[in-house]
Amino acid sequence: MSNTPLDLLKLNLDERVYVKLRGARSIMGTLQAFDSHCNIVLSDCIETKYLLVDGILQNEERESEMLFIRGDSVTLITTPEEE
Amino acid sequence: MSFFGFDPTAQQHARPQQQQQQQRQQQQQQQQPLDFEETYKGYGDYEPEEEDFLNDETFGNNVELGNNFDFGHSQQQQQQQQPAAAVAAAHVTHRSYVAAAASGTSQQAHMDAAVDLRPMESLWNPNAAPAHAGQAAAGEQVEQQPRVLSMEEIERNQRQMQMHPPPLPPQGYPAVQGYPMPPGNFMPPPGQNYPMMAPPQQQQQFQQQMRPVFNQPNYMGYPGNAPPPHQQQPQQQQQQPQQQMVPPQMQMPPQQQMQQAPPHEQKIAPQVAVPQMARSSSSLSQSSNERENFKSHQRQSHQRQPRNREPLTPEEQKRLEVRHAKVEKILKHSGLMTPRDKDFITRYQLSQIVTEDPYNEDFYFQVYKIIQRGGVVGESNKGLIARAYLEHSGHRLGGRYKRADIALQRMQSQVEKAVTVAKERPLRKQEKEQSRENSNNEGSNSAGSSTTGQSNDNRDGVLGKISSSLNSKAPRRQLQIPTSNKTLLNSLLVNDEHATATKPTNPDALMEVTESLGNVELSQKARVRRRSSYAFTSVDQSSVLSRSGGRKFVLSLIETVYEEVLELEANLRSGKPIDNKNLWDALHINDELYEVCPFISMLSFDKGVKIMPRIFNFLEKDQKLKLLQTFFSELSHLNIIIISSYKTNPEPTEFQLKQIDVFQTVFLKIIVSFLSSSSNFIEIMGLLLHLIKNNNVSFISTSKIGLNLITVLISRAALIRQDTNRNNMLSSPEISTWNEIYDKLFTALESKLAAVFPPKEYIQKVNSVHLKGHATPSASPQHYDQAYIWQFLASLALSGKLNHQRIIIDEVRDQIFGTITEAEQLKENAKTPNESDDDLVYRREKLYQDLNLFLNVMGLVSRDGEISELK
Amino acid sequence: MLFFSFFKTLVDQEVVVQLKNDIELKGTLQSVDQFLNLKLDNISCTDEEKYPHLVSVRNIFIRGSTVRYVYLNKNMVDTNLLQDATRREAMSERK
Amino acid sequence: MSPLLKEYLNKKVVLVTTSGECFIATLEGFDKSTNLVVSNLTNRFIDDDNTESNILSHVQLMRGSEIVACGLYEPTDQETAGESRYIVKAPTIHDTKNRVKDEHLVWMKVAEEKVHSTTKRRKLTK
Repeated sequence: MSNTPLDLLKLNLDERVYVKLRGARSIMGTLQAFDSHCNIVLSDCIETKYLLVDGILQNEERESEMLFIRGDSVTLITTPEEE
Repeated sequence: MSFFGFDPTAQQHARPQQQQQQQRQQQQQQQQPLDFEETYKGYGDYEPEEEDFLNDETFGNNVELGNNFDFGHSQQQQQQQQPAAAVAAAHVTHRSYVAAAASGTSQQAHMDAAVDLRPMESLWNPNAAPAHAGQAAAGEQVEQQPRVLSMEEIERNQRQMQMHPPPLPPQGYPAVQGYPMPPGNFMPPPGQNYPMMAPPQQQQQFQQQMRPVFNQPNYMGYPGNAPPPHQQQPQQQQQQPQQQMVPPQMQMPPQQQMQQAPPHEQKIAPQVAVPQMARSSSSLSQSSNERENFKSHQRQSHQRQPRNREPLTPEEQKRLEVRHAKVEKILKHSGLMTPRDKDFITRYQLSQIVTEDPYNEDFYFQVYKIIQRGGVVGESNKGLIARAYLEHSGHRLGGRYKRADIALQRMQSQVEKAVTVAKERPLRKQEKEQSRENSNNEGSNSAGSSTTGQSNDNRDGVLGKISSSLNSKAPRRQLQIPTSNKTLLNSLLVNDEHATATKPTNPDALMEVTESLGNVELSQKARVRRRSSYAFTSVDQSSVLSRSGGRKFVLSLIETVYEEVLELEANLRSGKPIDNKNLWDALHINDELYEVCPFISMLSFDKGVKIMPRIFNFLEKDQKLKLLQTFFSELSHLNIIIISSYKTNPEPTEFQLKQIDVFQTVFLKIIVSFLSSSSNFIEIMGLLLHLIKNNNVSFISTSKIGLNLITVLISRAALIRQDTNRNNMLSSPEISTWNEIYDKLFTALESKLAAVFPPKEYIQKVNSVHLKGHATPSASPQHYDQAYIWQFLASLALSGKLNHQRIIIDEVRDQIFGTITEAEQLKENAKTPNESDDDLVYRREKLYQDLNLFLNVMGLVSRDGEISELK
Repeated sequence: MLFFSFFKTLVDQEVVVQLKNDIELKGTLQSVDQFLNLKLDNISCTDEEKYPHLVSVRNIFIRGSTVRYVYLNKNMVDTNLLQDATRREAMSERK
Repeated sequence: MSPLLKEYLNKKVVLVTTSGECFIATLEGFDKSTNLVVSNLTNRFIDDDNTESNILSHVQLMRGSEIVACGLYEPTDQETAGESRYIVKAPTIHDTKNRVKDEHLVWMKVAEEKVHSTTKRRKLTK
């Protein structure tokens, strides 16, 4: 098994992943699909949008059951930290 | 990058003088917007940045932008005359690929004549033209082009050409691309120029003019001069409509037509059309003249027609019109693409269509549609693939939980069937049995002495009269076989095989089973594993995973398995031979490198569980058996057991409950169907033995999954033993071995039987999680379904002797009465109108039903708060 | 091709598209092409107060490159099949 | 290859650009990169009725990379009567760049509150 980044991503199919996006957003969800452009489909996701108001971090959360994410917004994909 | 929908006429609406001239085109245009796609598929693929290898040839290296394509107009003139159209043309700096290609071929003559690599500059750049004109081969034409011709001049030209077509190469098409380009009010930023094709307006004018000109020679019976050799390459786009336009009545031999027509249009049309076009788009008076010119041509041709044939009937007229319309449609874009362009596009399109496996490319869509259509019809190749998903796709139809039920129901019906057989027999035979008081009740737990095929007990039990039956219908030879004597056992087995040829009895298998029976006192390895199973204080996945190579390793194993399965499925579809060696290796069933078999760890992940049915499609029977043996051996390490045991995981999360559900749906079903379809008694005993030998049975029985797994095995064994079919009758060694295994199992569970019932706190926790997970509370299983426990107890009692049954009842007496009390309380509640009566009645029924499954085994039945003898 | 294939199965389903300029459009997916350009019908803007720009637009072409998210419902997706399609795509790319 | 815009040809469309502008124009042509040729380009929201003076450009090419969306303009009766187009101050649309001021600082803060966010995530994963 080769070890390109996308091969590693494949290991996490059907597993929870943490995706960072441009514009101070992150999403946690179960990886259902991806391609070489980092287009992604996640299920059972929580999107968090961070804001800095007067130096204080605030966030908005939004849940969705199935989500397609366009790859050009994605900056990082990883497994959740408790792993 | 071209824009064929572009209709610059829209800009000129406001100019009333031009309206007349453009009316017709506009109508056409609006009814049928030109679509770039129709003629130029793939053409736009050429980014402006891409190398246009003919660009330099076309424009020269250092030609200043902005002056090209001006057919003799000064810039000011242009600007005044048509500012709006100029806007559209403003971006033209690169010539289109078509034009480049065309000039590359049809203008070869020029290029040959003037070897200079910059001949095009003289062609396209009016300022440079005079200087280079002399170099150009066709000097006359080149000079003529940039000049604005008056109407008279054009007419004269046309007449001349009709009489004496000058032997000149066609330049019209390349030239059409040329387009006046003064600096408009919209200038693209440098470096972002887009080549533009001639806007439709001009194309159409061009075509309108071309048509009559095309036709005339034919109608006039023009004596075709032999065309110069370099013109003979026919331009098909033109030739075809040309021929269509010639009425069939024409008195001209078709062959002659064929020969004559192409040269005509090539010679005449382009030359005339180009200057006309340049002029007509800029000057109104000229266009109206030209329009008359056009009409007169038509008149001419109409006048001439009667000379050759009878007047057209209305029908013919109509047909002719239709044909004209068709031709017009074809002509609209004809000549814009060279054969080379077309060839390129065809090849490109073909490359898009012809992939190695189009079904592969569009896998998701194709299979999804099959599944959605309601699935698999017939044995088509696609169907085979779709079937693999159909099993799991129930949830899309909202039926995931129903599916889970199906697996459970199968197991349940197996138990019920066994119980039914058991409880019916004593009723039928009661009298006979009672008269025949069997004496071997007490001593029946000794395997050696209780090998009678038939043992029916009717006894007063702990709770009343208990009737149990362990039987097969026909009495068997009574044999006294010491279990330790393996050679005898073996020889007996051989004899047995002779007697019942159809029965697949494997002496080695039984040997193996009985051998391991000898040292059921925990193998050393098993001891280690057992101890480790006690160590699970948490459900932390990683602790299990770390002992079989780590999470990443296990995940990569699963993905390899998926790859193998996908490949095998693809082979199946394409009819290639199936070789499951790689798949089998990928499963790591025999992998002893790790403390926990990697295969067991694979089942820690949902995706590892979900792929199992598809793996089973490709395994041989002995491989399946080996897989299940490994599975039962290492049950304690199975993550799902740990998760589903109230001891190790007293507070399951919704996610974990779902995992349990998935496992039950998928894996339990595999086992049930394997056991019921292809396994024999010895194999089942072997699996049970693997379970007992290597695991802490009492721990496993605290887990719902674990308990279900045991139930599946012993209920299946009970069914086989009940089977009255002579061919399937068990040999006495088999029965004695079974009794021994059963004893081991029972010993492991004895005194811990009440522990199979989870504590109240656990039940409450599960219920609350379920409640939260379901949007509609009515659909939620508000009450922990204990049916699986009663099924287990029923199966256990079914296989046991009277003393076993006594012990069971003794140990779970509280639960029996507790269930009855609960049911009666529901009855009380039903009187208060809080909950719907139907629901309560149903739940009460359910409680009794589940409990009775167990009680029936012993000839008892509970209803309305009482336990009585089964009638 | 995976996501083109994927989106084709979503045709005629109601989806919510969030654009990178934060506009969110709900509509029926009418068609999709290889660039994942989308065409929605019967659209409504989830925040019409803030973005009245598309009030008179029912049918819209969205350039794929400007999409941030497409919100879907679970029942529109066969997740097992989709995961396998992803694996197949990865396998074919490696070859 | 993309036939998606074909139906809009020669019709009025609303255009949203990546820089956040919004126009109405007639779609004259397009290609597969969504490069568009449009005519009679006007702002989506205008402040007077003089159509001539509102026209920004008679014919214009718009690069595909600038296009966010192109919707078929089907004005309601109200709008045809000329109400909603006439808003003096046009509402703004964000651009598509998704630039967040000091995004790195935001992520730093997120990392600082890791403990907090980890517990939250654990809750989510169940």
